[in-house]
Amino acid sequence: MLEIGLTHYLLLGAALFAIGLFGAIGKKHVISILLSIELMLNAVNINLLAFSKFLPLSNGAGEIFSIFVIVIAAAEVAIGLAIAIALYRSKGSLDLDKFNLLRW
Amino acid sequence: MNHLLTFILFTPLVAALLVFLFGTTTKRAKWIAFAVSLIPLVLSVFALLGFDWTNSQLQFSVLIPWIQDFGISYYLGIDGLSMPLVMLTTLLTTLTTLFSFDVDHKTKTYFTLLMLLETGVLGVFMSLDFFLFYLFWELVLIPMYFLIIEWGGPRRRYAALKFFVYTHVASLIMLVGIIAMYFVAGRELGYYTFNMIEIMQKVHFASSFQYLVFPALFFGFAVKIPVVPFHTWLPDAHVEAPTGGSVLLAGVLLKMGGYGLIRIAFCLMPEAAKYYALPMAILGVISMVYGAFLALAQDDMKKMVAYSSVSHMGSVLLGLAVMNVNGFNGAIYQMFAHGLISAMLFMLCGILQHTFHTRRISELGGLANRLPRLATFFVFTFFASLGLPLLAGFVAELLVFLGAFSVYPALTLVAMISLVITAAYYLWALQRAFFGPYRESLEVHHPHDLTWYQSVPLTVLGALVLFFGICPAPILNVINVSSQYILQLLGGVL
Amino acid sequence: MGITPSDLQYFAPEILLALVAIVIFLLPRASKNIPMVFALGAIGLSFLGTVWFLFTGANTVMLFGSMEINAFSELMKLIFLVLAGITILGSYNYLQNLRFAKEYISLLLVATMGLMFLGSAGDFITLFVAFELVSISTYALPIIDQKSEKGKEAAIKYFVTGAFSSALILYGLSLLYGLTGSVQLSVVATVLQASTLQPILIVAMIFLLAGFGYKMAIVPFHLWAPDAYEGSPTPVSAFLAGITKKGAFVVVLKLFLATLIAIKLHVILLFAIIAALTMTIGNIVALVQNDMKRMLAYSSIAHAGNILVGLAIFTPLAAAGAIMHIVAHGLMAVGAFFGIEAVCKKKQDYSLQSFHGLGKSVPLLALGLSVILLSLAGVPPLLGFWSKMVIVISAFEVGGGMILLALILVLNSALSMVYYARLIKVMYMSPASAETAPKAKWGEIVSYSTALAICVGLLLLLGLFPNQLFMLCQAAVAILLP
Amino acid sequence: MIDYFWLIPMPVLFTMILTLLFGKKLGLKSAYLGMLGTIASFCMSLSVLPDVIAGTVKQVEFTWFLNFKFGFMLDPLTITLLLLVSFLATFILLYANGYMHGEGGLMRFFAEVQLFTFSMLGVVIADNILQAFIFWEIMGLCSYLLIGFWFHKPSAAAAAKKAFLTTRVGDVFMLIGILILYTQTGSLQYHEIFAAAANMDPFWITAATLGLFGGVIGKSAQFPLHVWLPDAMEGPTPVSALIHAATMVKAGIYLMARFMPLLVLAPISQNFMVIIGLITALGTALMALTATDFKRVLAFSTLSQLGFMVVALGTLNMAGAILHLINHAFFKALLFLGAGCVIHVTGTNNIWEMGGVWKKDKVTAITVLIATISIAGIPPLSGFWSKDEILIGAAHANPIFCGILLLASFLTAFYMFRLYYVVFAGKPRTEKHGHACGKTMLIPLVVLSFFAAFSGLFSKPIARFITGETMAHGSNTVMMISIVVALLGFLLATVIYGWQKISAAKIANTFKGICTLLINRYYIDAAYNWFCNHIVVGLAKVADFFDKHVIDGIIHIVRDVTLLVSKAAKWVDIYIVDGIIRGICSGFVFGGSEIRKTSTGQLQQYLLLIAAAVTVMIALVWGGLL
Amino acid sequence: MMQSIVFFLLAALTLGGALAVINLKNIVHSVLCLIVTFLGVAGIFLTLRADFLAAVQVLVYAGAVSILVIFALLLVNQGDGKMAETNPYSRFGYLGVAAAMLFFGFLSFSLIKTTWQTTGIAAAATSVGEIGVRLLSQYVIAFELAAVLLLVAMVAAIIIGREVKDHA
Repeated sequence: MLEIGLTHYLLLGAALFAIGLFGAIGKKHVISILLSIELMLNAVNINLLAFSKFLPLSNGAGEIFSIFVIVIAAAEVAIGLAIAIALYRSKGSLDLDKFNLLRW
Repeated sequence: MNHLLTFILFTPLVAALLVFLFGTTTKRAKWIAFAVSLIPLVLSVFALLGFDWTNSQLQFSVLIPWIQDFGISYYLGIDGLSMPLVMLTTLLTTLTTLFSFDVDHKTKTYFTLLMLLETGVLGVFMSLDFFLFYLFWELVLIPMYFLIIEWGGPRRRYAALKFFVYTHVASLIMLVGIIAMYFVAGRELGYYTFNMIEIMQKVHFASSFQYLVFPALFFGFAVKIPVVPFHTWLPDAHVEAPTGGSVLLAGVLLKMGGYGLIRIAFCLMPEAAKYYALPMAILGVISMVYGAFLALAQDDMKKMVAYSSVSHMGSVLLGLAVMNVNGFNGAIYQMFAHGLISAMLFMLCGILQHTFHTRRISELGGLANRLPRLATFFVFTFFASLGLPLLAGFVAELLVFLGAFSVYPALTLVAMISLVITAAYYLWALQRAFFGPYRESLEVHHPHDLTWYQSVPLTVLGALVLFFGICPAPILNVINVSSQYILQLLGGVL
Repeated sequence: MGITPSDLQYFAPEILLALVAIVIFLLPRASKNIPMVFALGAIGLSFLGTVWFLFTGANTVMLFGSMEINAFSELMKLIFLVLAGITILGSYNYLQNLRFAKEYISLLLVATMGLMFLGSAGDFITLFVAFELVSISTYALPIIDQKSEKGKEAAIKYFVTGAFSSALILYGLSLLYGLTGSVQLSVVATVLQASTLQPILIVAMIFLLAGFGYKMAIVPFHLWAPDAYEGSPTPVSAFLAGITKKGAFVVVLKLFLATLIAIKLHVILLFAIIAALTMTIGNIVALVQNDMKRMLAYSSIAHAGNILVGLAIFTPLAAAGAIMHIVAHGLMAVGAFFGIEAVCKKKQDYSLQSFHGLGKSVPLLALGLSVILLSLAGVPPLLGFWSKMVIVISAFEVGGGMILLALILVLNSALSMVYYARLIKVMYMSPASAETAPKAKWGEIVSYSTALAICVGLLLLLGLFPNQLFMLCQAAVAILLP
Repeated sequence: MIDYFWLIPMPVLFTMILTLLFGKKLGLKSAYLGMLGTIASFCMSLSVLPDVIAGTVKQVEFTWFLNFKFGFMLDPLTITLLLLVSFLATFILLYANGYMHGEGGLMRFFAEVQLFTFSMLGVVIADNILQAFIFWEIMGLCSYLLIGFWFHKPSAAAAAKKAFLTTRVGDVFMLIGILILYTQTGSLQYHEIFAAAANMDPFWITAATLGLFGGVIGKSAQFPLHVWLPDAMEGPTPVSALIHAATMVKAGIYLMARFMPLLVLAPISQNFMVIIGLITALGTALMALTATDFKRVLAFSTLSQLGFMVVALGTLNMAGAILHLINHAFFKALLFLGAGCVIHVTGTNNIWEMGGVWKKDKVTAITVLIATISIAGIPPLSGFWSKDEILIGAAHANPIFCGILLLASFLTAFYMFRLYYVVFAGKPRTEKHGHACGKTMLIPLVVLSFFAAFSGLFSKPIARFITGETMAHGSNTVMMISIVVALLGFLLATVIYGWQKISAAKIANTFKGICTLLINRYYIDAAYNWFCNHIVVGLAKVADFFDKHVIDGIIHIVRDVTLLVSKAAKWVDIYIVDGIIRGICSGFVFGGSEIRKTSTGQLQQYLLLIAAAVTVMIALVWGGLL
Repeated sequence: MMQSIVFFLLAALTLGGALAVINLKNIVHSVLCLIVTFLGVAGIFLTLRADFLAAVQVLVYAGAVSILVIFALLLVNQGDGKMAETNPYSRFGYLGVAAAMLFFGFLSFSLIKTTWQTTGIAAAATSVGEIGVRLLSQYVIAFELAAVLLLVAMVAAIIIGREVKDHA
């Protein structure tokens, strides 16, 4: 079996990112989209950490970066969920397809 | 007296503000506008009196740096080229204001716009800084657009839009030319400046550059003049515009084109001007003849007059294109004379519309029996416009032809067809609308002859047309000095 | 190496804002005016401080390059402070009936603080956190009035697109980090210039462009913007269109102009095309809008295109023009949104109908709005004209294809004139029918009008004397593009 | 006085202005006011006459503007015409006082008549071609206004327009001539032009003289621009007298006489003038044969006589031309004024409705008879002398010219006596009644008849005075033939109309075709009408169509395209920007129906667009497109 | 060798979880699978010797965030117990697949094509202390901003999530 190198991690990240991307576009539940975006952020974290560890010059900044990413992701989830709840309260549904009051 | 021009330029702006703020009733708006518009007129008379006829340089100039990083300055000045046009503008605005006393609809706004228009036009004629020039050039568009669209005839939307788009596109293309000059001049000088005079005196543009940029400038100005085939906005705009609007449109706005052509295109790109002289002359002749034919085909009196403007302004282009002193003098004098005469023409058409609610020649007839004063003015003005000697238009036409014949004899002969056609459409219109038996059906409009505020402007203009026909010297002397100077710049082609 | 007190002084304005924001959170709900006074006071003090730093020529780098204080950062802070101040002041009337008034104000303050850090940030991490701070504090704004159905929809659209874009940005930043091994902007720039062009660099650049393009609302990442601006309460629209949007431009100035200079050619081409598309589509779609807020949204999109032209030209002069246009459009957008709100507040009808006969019924309002519209159209001598002119001039200086781009800009300005003039025409020329005559009590729109007046005044002032501003912009650009 | 000779026309101008100011109040008395002016001019002219006879030639110049001057000159030719014009105008005004009785618009009428006179004086006294042209044009204006004096009559309005337009065509040619002269010699002053003529290219001399002659064709109503003159009858009779005798048509002859020094150098122009003159002289005399309107017969005769003068000029016979001009002025003025009286008396214009006027109005009958004999060229009345002079000149140039002129001369005698017999002899043919003529109408007749009778006797001194050389000795042969021809004409008329031995109707029937041709004036008017109405107006319509549909059409297309683009753009934003994604991806996806359902405002579509844009951009960059 | 197996196992876990998140029809199941993915990612972090980050990942994501989401789900799905069809595909499902595949395609392509300045092996673990020191020195501003950010997020969430009292 081959040596696990940087590229493997990066490909894993890319795959995770792509899956998240699909979720964001292909699911219509608001919370589901939130989850997908979390997947994408996780992919970023994998990238950051991989770089941080594999690059000689990296200086470990990637780890710190990813901490911030996690923090921000958490904050976003909080707000996203709050908006979802507010939406559900007024529309009775979280089906994004139905939100087209604003258009053209 | 250093800031005489500044005062002339901004008094109308103040007037606009005054009208806007205090013109609460129709009557007050009218009188404020009229009274304040007298100020620039008086001031410009002062300027004329203080003008040194023998000096070809700019006079009364004011130069204040404004935005130095771009070389923009507040630079005003007049010379023999702009002096007559400034006079014309202040005079016509005052008279138009008086003539428009019958405007009842949104009077306040109407007069505010008129005053704004005056500032814009004066600014164009006085600015010696490209930037300032362009600014005023654009400023002119806006009030005119609103004048047409609000007080205009039935097809005003179409006309206003056409006017706006046409002239706007033209000025944008002109802007491109100006900016190109700005850069090239800046590169040559080592610093950037919008100062026309400085660029004119210090920069020599390469021929290839001139050949490239001149058409852009020409297009910008040609639309304004207007030169066939860029003229179709004019009849529509004229016909739909309110009388005051068309008076100023024909009287002064068209002159901006000719003025710009000389001041900017010719002075800064002399080689290109020479290079393109023949095409310009041809366009001028086409405008003259084609415009005259178009006028002949019209049934709407105002439209006929509008096309006659195309024809007459064509002679301006012809005069400029021949580049000799007679041609230049004639062209510039033609701008002045046409300003006076076309103002009268449009005022008269306005009266017709106002009195009979129609301007169609075929619906009129025998008016001379019923309204002799109106008919007299019509006859006088028509003859002035067709170039009767001892009226202002003749001198201009004669000089243009004298100038043109020595350079392009054959073209001049073609152009002279327009003389006959012009006479034809005016006389034909007179015959159909004013002579013959009175058409009794018109009586339903209860026509009455001229009111005082109609006859005063007409009389003043008529007197001036006569005066400047008999002794053109006061204006022509002023013009001549500048023409000589500009021709010297052009390097004495002839 | 930590931060020293002498360094800390430079952040006094931001710290003040943060503290006041927290204090406002803690105030009792009943007090409506105190938060306003606090906020404006804080902004005023911050403004003074920033002006002090700007004009004393503060120039320092601290925290291993994570933070920079220089002419650029201070100018940006100044701009954001002024704009935010106007917005908060203008929101006074809106807040009268708003349940979460103090939260609204403090969210704006925090967002402003975040924006102020954007100019100073020297590494990806700080830059990104500041950027997210702005986003997160504004996510709640469209929905702040819970009664509005449109507001909720605007919020979800704004939020989801924002979060999605954040992911794109982060992925792009991670790739840049991976390529250079550093998060310092200056280091990244140096390393990239020294190394060969990697394919992934292009991907990173495009991810970043897409991510920030969302915030800048440039085509084709613009679609959320009209929805969000239309759906949000108007003061919020003003803040989003006039201010937060500009934050993205600051980031782009730093990232693309200064940092990604290695792939300058690609950036230029991409920017040029997007700019042309943005201007054209923005203007053309604005042309057919009947809802004025939506029209302004599209007009904002078009203006983003104008700024992008300045970036695409990639010369110091052009960048200065872009910054000028950021200022100009900030003022114009804020003024325009508040102006429209002042007109349409009563009926909540933002269609063209509401403006009929405004010139007669509320002449001063109509006049102010007209000035803003003319400035938007780029009519001299208003500021909107100068910034465009600088950009056009710089395009001519570069020559070549940039002239074409400038031409597109100029033609677009002409095109935009059509719909601005239409509004002006309606205000002055169309008769007001009885039921459409907008008749709000003066007290109900006084703050909107004041904001409008301030914007108009600034536009006129800066329009007549653009020299100072231009010099500031040039000094700022000198930092970015030495 | 001689130093102030340039003031000669001014009294007329002065009284004209007075008339304008006070004419409303003065009414018919304006005529006296006008006469004051013309008499003053006449007296001033007289007072300088001795000096001129003594050989003084004066010239005064002022600067008009820039290098253009206005100036006045006094030489024998000028003084002759000044005297003639002011003299005739005086009597015409006097006559008008009676004739215009009861008409409206008197102020306008008298002011215009005086302006007319003033302009003619101006043309004559000018020392440069430009100034002459200016007054020339103003005469055109006056003729327009006066012919259209009764503008409520459509025919008058039409005639006025026709007169102005037709002469305008000629004026354009004249202007061309002026332009050529100016370009070639750099001056407009007569003496400078003539001085420079020696160095001019013959081509340009020919061109210039032809151009000037073009103006003459218009103003002096030569073929093919003669059409306006017969119609000019629509004006009041004094106006006709003025146009035919004193002003307007005579200006043309004067101008060519003035340009004799140049004409001498242009043989082609001479020939051209002779041909035109001959055509006019003969052609119009023929038309006079069938005319039934009194004044129209006179008009045709004027045309014919003008043809004589032009032939004289063309044969460089200036003395003949000017002598005939003078004589013609007297008898034609007399004829017209007489015609006015007749019309006054009979109340009709149609000669076949007249008859027996001899009995009604003896004074008129006798004076008109004198004029008729004079114009017919029967010695010793004036017409004979000058006509003879012209005939001799023509015979010198080419006997054929002379022959044609003799034919015209025969016809002249014939139709004039025909007219006389029909009108004055016999009995009234209708019941129409006019009213008797007043004294102010008859006095001018008497005075003029005196001149018409005897002015010919002074031919030799006048000719010497004008040309400065003694008249060539007359050819007796030509003289005899001309007398015979005139008498033959008289005889024939007497036979047909006097004794009515031969039925005129029969002749007319025999030459029916020719008659129709003549009555219709060779269809020239019709042809012009057709040309104007169909070709010129047609061209105008074509231009209009071109303007409205082609030029504007292009504009409209541009506009429509712009609008379309803007609509399309909205559509693009809604469908394509969104739809592109749908469109692109439909390649990947089989479920097309999914896409159909899509509407916009969909958040995820926005996300999808972002993703698609990223993909596209990367593809573009990698594809080397960016 | 061992390392490879662990990596691939964890990668499979992560991706499988992720795929399940987006493919399951029941949203509660999706969330549970998300936790699996988070744990997988934490494992990946461990293989990179980023112990601290792995811990944060487990605590913040798998713990806090997931619980938050589940609570939210309970809030929005009160009452009816039908959870089977709660997480459907949107109408852009297929397009999403295509977009995702394209993304993965060009990402993997460029990631592989790029030559990274790699050392070949993962660096040693970073100590928590080191991270802490750097957070509070070089990145102190970001740190403080993040603090404000969390505060703001909290406030914002409260504002948004609050029940509307007056039904006007």
